[in-house]
Amino acid sequence: MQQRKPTVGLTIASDFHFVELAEIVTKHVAELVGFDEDAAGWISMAVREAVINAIKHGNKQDRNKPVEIEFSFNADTITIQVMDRGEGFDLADVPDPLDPENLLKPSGRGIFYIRSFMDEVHFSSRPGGGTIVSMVRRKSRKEGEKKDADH
Amino acid sequence: MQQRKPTVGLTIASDFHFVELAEIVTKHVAELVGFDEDAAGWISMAVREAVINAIKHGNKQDRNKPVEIEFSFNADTITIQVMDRGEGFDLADVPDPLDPENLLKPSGRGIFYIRSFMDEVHFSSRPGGGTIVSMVRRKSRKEGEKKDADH
Amino acid sequence: MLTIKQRDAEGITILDLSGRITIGQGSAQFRETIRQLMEQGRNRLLLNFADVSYVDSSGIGELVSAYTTLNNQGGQLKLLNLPKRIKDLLRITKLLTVFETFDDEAAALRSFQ
Amino acid sequence: MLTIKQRDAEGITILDLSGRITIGQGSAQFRETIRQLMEQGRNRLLLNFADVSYVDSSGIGELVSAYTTLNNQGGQLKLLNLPKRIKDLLRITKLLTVFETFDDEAAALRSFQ
Ligand SMILES: Nc1ncnc2c1ncn2[C@@H]1O[C@H](COP(=O)(O)OP(=O)(O)O)[C@@H](O)[C@H]1O
Ligand SMILES: Nc1ncnc2c1ncn2[C@@H]1O[C@H](COP(=O)(O)OP(=O)(O)O)[C@@H](O)[C@H]1O
Repeated sequence: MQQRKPTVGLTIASDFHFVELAEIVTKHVAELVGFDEDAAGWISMAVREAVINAIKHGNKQDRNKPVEIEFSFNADTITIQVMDRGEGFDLADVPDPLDPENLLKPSGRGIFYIRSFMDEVHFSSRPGGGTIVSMVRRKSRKEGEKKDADH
Repeated sequence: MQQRKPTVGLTIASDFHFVELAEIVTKHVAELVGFDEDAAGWISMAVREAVINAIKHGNKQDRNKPVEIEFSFNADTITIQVMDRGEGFDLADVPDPLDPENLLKPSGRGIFYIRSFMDEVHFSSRPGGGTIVSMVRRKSRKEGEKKDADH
Repeated sequence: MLTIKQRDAEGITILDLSGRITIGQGSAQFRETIRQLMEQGRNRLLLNFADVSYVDSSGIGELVSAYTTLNNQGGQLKLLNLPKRIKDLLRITKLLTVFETFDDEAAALRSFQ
Repeated sequence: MLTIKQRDAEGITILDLSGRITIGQGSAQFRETIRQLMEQGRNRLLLNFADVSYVDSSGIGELVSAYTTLNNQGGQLKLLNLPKRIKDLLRITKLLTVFETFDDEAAALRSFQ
């Protein structure tokens, strides 16, 4: 997919106080590039979860470590990257929250939500250390396509 | 004045579509660090004017040139820097909008507004080219202190 | 910001929630309210979500915690007036099969005991 | 977003403005509306700012332009119901001495002739 270079970037210190800012910025940018309010709401929830993970698991709430969020888009898609300075992790170690034995665990749903709200999600390592969560959502996605898949 | 390093940064492409985003982010951050809604509104208007200038006069609406906005704060102050990649300018060349002969000009009020809404404003050159507008507002400012000065 | 108003209906505690149950203040306040109610022996709870605008995975986690803690102590937790988006969040994580949910307060109250 | 509704009161055109007069869409739309009215020979204008939430330096510039263009052609532009913040913007740039402003529509209309 051809992507323009990022046109909006937001950097925050690793403090949960800034999570809502990331959410507001995402919603605004998504609506600006043509997503409807409902879609923009889901996209901002995905970014919110990724940012919480970056602050909590990645940067371990070290306020001196930034979380960077980059937005780029073309006619049909918005791509958002959330980057931390943590130690990374192995997706294979992440338990499936839909597994009956995990269903009533109080945590472990963030990545699952991110995947549900977005059309493509990639996790990679940041050169120099840290995790990059790269998320794509298409305007052409049929609403409910993914999030109703598990009825 | 002792300032922490920036805790929030916003980068936008030089496109007027993103001016409102800068305004929203500024208002949110100012309220987050303890300014009341009214003060946050004035601060966001100052940043708005600085960002418009950075896009228009600095980067000349070249979408490939970023405008960077950095927020830092301590107990009493918020400091906001707006940086462009333009050619800079000489403050001495900027006409006084209160001069009777300029009063009915359609433009030329941006910098004056920035100075009115903030407690300290400095213009400097960015290493590598461009302008840095550095603006400070104090929580301890008496409301109306500056903006009513010209009754 | 989360606001929680408490009502009593024939021994069942109804919590009218309003605002956001999200990481930080909202989740913490929700958790603390449930803890206090359980301390008072109030373990039949109906949570009214009509005015809840936003729940994130942290808030969903608090809901699940409250549910299991209450269940383990012979109590009950049921949900009223779930907005569509929050219902979606529960559905995709298969929690809609776990929680009893209602759109009618009277019916919800009758369902206890 | 700026919305402009037009009313007519004994030959005076009242524009009920609602939203933001800021760089980009708001300023452009304001300018275009004034241009069209002048083309139609409607040059006695009362601008109702009651529902204007925001004006930036670009919007103030459009106001000044409209004022001078109308004045030059024998017209009049007056302002009604300025919110405090917008009044402040005009005051600190000494424009409050230039514009005639009113808080009462009837009084504003009577002032034209
Ligand atoms: N940015 C990150 N850096 C390091 N580890 C992460 C990151 N994001 C997620 N993880 C790991 O993946 C696990 C699952 O994350 P998630 O599904 O969001 O649930 P939760 O955050 O509630 O545990 C986390 O517990 C953590 O171990
Ligand atoms: N970031 C900037 N880069 C270059 N020139 C600038 C910048 N900001 C302001 N200027 C110069 O200062 C002048 C006055 O700016 P301002 O008071 O905001 O009014 P206006 O933008 O309406 O002209 C501008 O016309 C421009 O020449």
